[in-house]
Amino acid sequence: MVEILSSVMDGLLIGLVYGLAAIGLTLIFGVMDVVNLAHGAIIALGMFFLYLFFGAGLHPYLALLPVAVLGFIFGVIVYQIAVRKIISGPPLMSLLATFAVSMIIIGVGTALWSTSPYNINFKVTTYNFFGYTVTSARLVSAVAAVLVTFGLYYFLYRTVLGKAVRAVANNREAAELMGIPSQQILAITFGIGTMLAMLSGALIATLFPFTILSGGVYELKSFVASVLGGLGNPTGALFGGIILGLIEGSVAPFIQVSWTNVIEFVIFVGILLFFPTGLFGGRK
Amino acid sequence: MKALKSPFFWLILALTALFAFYPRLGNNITLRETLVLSAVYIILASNLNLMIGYTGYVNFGSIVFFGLGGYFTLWLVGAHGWNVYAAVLFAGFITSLLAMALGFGILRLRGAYFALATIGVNEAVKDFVSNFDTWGGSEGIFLPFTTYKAMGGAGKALWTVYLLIILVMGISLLLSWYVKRSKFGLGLFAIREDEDAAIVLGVKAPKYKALIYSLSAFLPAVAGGLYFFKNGSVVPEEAFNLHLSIESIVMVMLGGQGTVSGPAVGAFLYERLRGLLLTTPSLSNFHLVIAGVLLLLIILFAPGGLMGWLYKKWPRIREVLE
Amino acid sequence: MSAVLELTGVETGYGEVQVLWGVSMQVEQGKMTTLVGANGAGKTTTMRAIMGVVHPWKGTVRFQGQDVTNLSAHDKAQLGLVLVPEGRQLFSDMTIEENLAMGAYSKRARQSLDANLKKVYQFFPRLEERKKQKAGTLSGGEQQMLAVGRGLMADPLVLMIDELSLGLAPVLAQGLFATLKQLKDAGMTIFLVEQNVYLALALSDYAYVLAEGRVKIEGPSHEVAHNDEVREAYLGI
Amino acid sequence: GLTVSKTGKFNVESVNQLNGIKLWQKWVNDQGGIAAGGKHYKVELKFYDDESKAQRVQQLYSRLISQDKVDFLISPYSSGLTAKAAIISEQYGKIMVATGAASDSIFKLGYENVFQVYTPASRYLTSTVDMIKAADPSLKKIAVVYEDSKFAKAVATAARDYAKKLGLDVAIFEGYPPSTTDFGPLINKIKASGAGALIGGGHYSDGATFARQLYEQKAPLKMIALLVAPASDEFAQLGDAALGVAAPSQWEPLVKYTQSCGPSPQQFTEMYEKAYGKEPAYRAAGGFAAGLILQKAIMDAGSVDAAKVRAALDNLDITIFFGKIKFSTDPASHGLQLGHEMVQIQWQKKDGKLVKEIVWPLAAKTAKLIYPIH
Amino acid sequence: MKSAILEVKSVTKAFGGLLAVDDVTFTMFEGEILGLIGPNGAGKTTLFNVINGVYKPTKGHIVFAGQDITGLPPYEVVNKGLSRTHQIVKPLNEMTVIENVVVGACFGSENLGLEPARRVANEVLEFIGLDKYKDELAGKLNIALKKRLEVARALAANPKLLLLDEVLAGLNPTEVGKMLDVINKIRDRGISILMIEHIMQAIMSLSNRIVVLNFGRKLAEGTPDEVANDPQVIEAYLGDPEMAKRILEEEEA
Ligand SMILES: Nc1ncnc2c1ncn2[C@@H]1O[C@H](COP(=O)(O)OP(=O)(O)OP(=O)(O)O)[C@@H](O)[C@H]1O
Ligand SMILES: Nc1ncnc2c1ncn2[C@@H]1O[C@H](COP(=O)(O)OP(=O)(O)OP(=O)(O)O)[C@@H](O)[C@H]1O
Ligand SMILES: [Mg+2]
Ligand SMILES: [Mg+2]
Repeated sequence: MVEILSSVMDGLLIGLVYGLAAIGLTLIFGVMDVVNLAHGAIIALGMFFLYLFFGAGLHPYLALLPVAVLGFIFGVIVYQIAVRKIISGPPLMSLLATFAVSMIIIGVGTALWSTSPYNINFKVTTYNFFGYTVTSARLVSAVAAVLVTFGLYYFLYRTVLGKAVRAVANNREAAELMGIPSQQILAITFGIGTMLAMLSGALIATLFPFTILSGGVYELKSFVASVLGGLGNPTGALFGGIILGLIEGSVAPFIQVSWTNVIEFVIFVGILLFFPTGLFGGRK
Repeated sequence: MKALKSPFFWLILALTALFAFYPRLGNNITLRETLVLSAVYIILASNLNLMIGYTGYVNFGSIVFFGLGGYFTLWLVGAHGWNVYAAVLFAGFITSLLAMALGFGILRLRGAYFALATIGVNEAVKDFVSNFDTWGGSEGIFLPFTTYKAMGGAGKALWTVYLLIILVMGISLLLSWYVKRSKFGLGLFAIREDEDAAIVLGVKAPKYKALIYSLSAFLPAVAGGLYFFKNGSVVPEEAFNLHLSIESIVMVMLGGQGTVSGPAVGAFLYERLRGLLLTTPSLSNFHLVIAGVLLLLIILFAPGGLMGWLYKKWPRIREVLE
Repeated sequence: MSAVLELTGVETGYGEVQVLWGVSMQVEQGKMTTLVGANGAGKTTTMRAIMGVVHPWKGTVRFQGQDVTNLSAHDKAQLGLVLVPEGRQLFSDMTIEENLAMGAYSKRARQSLDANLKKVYQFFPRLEERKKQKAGTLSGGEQQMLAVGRGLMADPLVLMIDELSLGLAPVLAQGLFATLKQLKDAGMTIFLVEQNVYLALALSDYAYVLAEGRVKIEGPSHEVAHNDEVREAYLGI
Repeated sequence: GLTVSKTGKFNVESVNQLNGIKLWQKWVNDQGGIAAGGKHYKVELKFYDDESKAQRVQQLYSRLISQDKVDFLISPYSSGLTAKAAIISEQYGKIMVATGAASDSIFKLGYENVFQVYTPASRYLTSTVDMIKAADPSLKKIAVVYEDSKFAKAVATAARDYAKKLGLDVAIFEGYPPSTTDFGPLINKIKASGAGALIGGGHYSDGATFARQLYEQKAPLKMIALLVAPASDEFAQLGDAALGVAAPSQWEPLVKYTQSCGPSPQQFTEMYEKAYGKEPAYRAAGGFAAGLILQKAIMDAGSVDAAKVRAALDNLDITIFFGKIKFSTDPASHGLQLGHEMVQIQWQKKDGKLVKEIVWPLAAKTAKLIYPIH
Repeated sequence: MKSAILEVKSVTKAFGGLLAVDDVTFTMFEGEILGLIGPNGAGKTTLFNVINGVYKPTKGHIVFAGQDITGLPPYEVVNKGLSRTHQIVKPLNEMTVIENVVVGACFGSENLGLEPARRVANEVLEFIGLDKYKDELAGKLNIALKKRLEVARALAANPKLLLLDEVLAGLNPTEVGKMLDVINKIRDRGISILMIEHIMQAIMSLSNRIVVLNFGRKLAEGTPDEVANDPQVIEAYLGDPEMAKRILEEEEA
């Protein structure tokens, strides 16, 4: 029993982090219809940025702050260089552009850090609740994921700037006509999306070792989570992440762990067949 | 036959013949191995284009067909002693059938949902195969060397397989070309432009989509069978390599989606570019970066893909090539 | 009389196709000006060129005496130059309420948001009834109401409307014109593209007739309305 | 000639291996090359980056053979890539010395020109089981958890069968996907199973992660032995999580083999340290050994003729710094390594610092096995 | 009286709690032009969507040429000879005008092959007056031309019944005149027409009969004269159609 509960709890905690990773993706998709193929690379970059600040002597949690700032700036730069020009071009061009960005990030990352694993070695405390062991790092990252998500939700649905982001998402030209500087908003959105991806990368780096290629797995999970939650729907993405985590956690005790992925993806495709725009409704 | 009057039809035949005989002239193995990779990429990109370019459905997981083709083939050859010709054909048909069944389900999804669902399919199949002991699970299937001996030795077998792959490449191009000019193709284009409008105009969208999905699975599956037969083994990571799926999309877009020759040109150039960067010692440390930057430049300055750019510049070319 | 909006020799088009050939117009402060012309004459393009959604290749656009030719659309909106575009262009995934709120995005409009909202709901009670409905699911006419309402929320100095009565029930179209007249009487400058030529000319002060990207005829509306040449050649009345 | 995974998932291992090969090249050439049949052959190396990708391997090996005209091949890193390269080498009758490829099955496909340096997977963890059994005869239950890849699965399967034969209860036998970073669910299962020892693992990243999480989650295990990861020096970065973790290793700098040719283990280690500024890992040693074996065979054959060298390799039965080397000549498993044996290492604390100690076989040990580890 | 071509039987369509179409019943006869009018949001377009199968009705039946077609998907409905246009035009943007029409012909009631479809398309384009634009990309046309393209595509399917949803909206008076001619010519070919329109002069002069919807329900049905003089219809929909004339005359006076 404890074993099952432990598994489910673990799943929930890690699911929140998947959710956070997915939010950056879903935001960028929702607002600009860009399937960001550099998402994984950016997550990995977040891991390495944290590593750099950590190496410079900052506590990992303190280092999240400069990582976030860097992430935002990096996102804006990527937008200006690679995405801005093609965003109103033929659909799917953004796929290519972000794929190219991904290649560049991974190429540079490989040159700098090779593809060998790194990890953030800091003191984590282990807590024990009735036989369930959990580390402080997992708790912190889960809580951070929730906070960031609700912060973003508040931003999007309650602030004027946030609503403007959604307006631009809906109809760029009309937004322009209403006085909304759409290019600026798009750059900000890409910045925020990138920042969230980097933050999730940084949090993951406090849990697991990583290489410059590690982003791939989380990119995949992000795709799944954001689709489950409904593309373009940030809270949906968080729940999508939780669902993923819970699936992983709750089937593990009963079957071979290597089957969890099969089950995960089958459930994913299955859910889509019944809810073609995700469980919580998203953009078409 | 009207086809015989089209210059493009002859162009495809000539190109295929060139691919087939060029390396033979000098018995040049390196060239053959390079071209075989190009040909496989051309097959993947061309068939993917049937979905992306013609129908407007972005299949992110197209590689699943390639992988299944490889698995069916090696399983039939290895465990059941089939000859490779029969095995690849069977692999093609069964994969097409599976695609058809799957298509009726997931093709109800639109846009990015479809795209991401196909990733799900690919990953689900990959993870399933990794656990499927009949197919060797994560260890995959390895062919005994005697299989090649039965085909007159590895050297001969590899040449034969090469020619077959080139043949499949030629058929892929012809298929693209033929579909584009058919009523079926017209229906697909209508779906691409506006599926709701197409349905109201009488296009049986669900049937058409499932058909093209299934069709776009056939030749990649055959190619997968041949390719992995040539490799002598198939393991899940290589067979269902999502990255290759995404690269295939890049090739299609690079060359120009929706055109007949674009994906092939894109695939060829992409492979050559990557290959060149890899084997040039001074560049090889930065090959990813260089490839990325080049790709980005092309996207930013020739957004319709290379063929799109050419057609715009010299519209006459379009008449010949499409 | 001062021209609050002035076009001089504007030329533009799409890609390589030129649509406007040296269009010059003046919109007078506090008046209702109408732009009419055959389909494809370039009316929408004129509006888009004024806003900067398509960039003028040649010529200038002046707003309140200032050269705004090269400002972006959102800058112009902030200045009080507001376009209700052809084809509505709503934020289809957002609710009516949110669409209206976005109308008031510009700094000048934000201050009078509440008052304007009340006014809009007064003109279009249907919008208030459905304020939580997503804009994308509204009927054609409801969408048109929302588009006009959203334009009004922007607290415009010059309100430009492309195809005001498109797809509206007659009773509603009449009502909208009456609304515009009220707004004009309250001091708003209005620049209108309209196919219901009869009604538009009846209510407006000044009119331009566009044909093949050139201004063919201009003058006080009632004169234009009674110009036989115009009636036959461009208006089909 | 060979390909190297300079990028991609195998890059660390593969570059290590390349370093060993390069060192061998320098070593031979400093001696004036390979002396065979009265001639001295200088060694020239030609290699390309295969990106750890199978698509590239065949292309590049064909290029090595037909364009660069290399005489002998060394395999890429990993069994998977080696299998692809083997078809090409076989097709052209080129000899390929396979290092970094421990799979058994490649050598059961009927190849005639491929020779294995490493101890094959089937004998990787069997001595670990012996070691555990010797340390704690009362232990009943063990867990076998491995990376779901060709190599690790083969190793784990062989270890399970062996453990069962010794009367142990294998409470868990499970694979995890190669990209796994979260071992939580597995660790929960291990805890619940009541297993006292864990053997398994796969490659470096997953193994290191696994060890760290076992530590963080306080898994009540008396012994942990993982493939590959603990054998690397980077493993020390795990800090306390590394403590007590054991691993089978193909080779360690401290081994004491009496070589019949080539450098001694100490000489090799010194050479390597001088060239690269760090201790050689076993992959580097494997790389060097591959070169050395080839060299020995060429010398025995007295020529670079492929058929003669092949015969020389078939007859080889030597001990070098890397250990004993002897290849199977049975047509059903031709080229399989029969001679070489694994050593077991364990991470221990010495003067407050983490060090690798050899704990098995007893004859070769540098320290006593710590058991239980917690 | 001729036989019925379309029977709408107690059709209801609900979106959540909203009854967009509420228990509407009427019959139209072969060769007839039936006008469908009503305030914005009355449910006219929704009714079209139910008739041609885009939506399944919540209740009720659609009978076309004696066959119950309730719930058939749109492509089956076209095959039976019932075509429509869209209020918000849906051109296949990246295809040329003629290709758009060929699609209509190919997949219409006769299920033609490419070559015959091309002949039909050419003929229809000429009939509608779009032949000049036949090689333009459909996305580049202006509204008037796009509306004609909608009609051309629908017509190319060789329908027995044509549903026209505000094909006159956005057209200037000259264009309206031309389109009216086209519609009359279509009727002369023996095709029945059900049309939604807000331009009163047009619909009053074209229609044999008119059905009026309001809030999803049928408000009135009758000849144009009957409907135009129905006080309920005037109140809900027509207002004062002579207003413009009056204002202009006032000014002159
Ligand atoms: N996005 C576009 N790309 C290319 N050509 C265009 C585009 N938009 C409009 N055009 C062309 O420009 C010309 C003028 O169009 P515009 O929309 O300005 O006319 P309009 O007077 O508003 O017509 P309507 O009364 O139909 O709205 C037309 O010939 C049209 O085909
Ligand atoms: N998909 C939908 N979801 C929810 N409500 C809808 C949907 N489609 C239409 N409606 C609502 O149903 C009602 C009828 O819409 P419909 O489009 O049929 O009106 P209409 O009579 O065609 O009006 P118009 O003349 O303005 O085009 C409207 O109030 C509209 O908001
Ligand atoms: Mg217009
Ligand atoms: Mg309508």
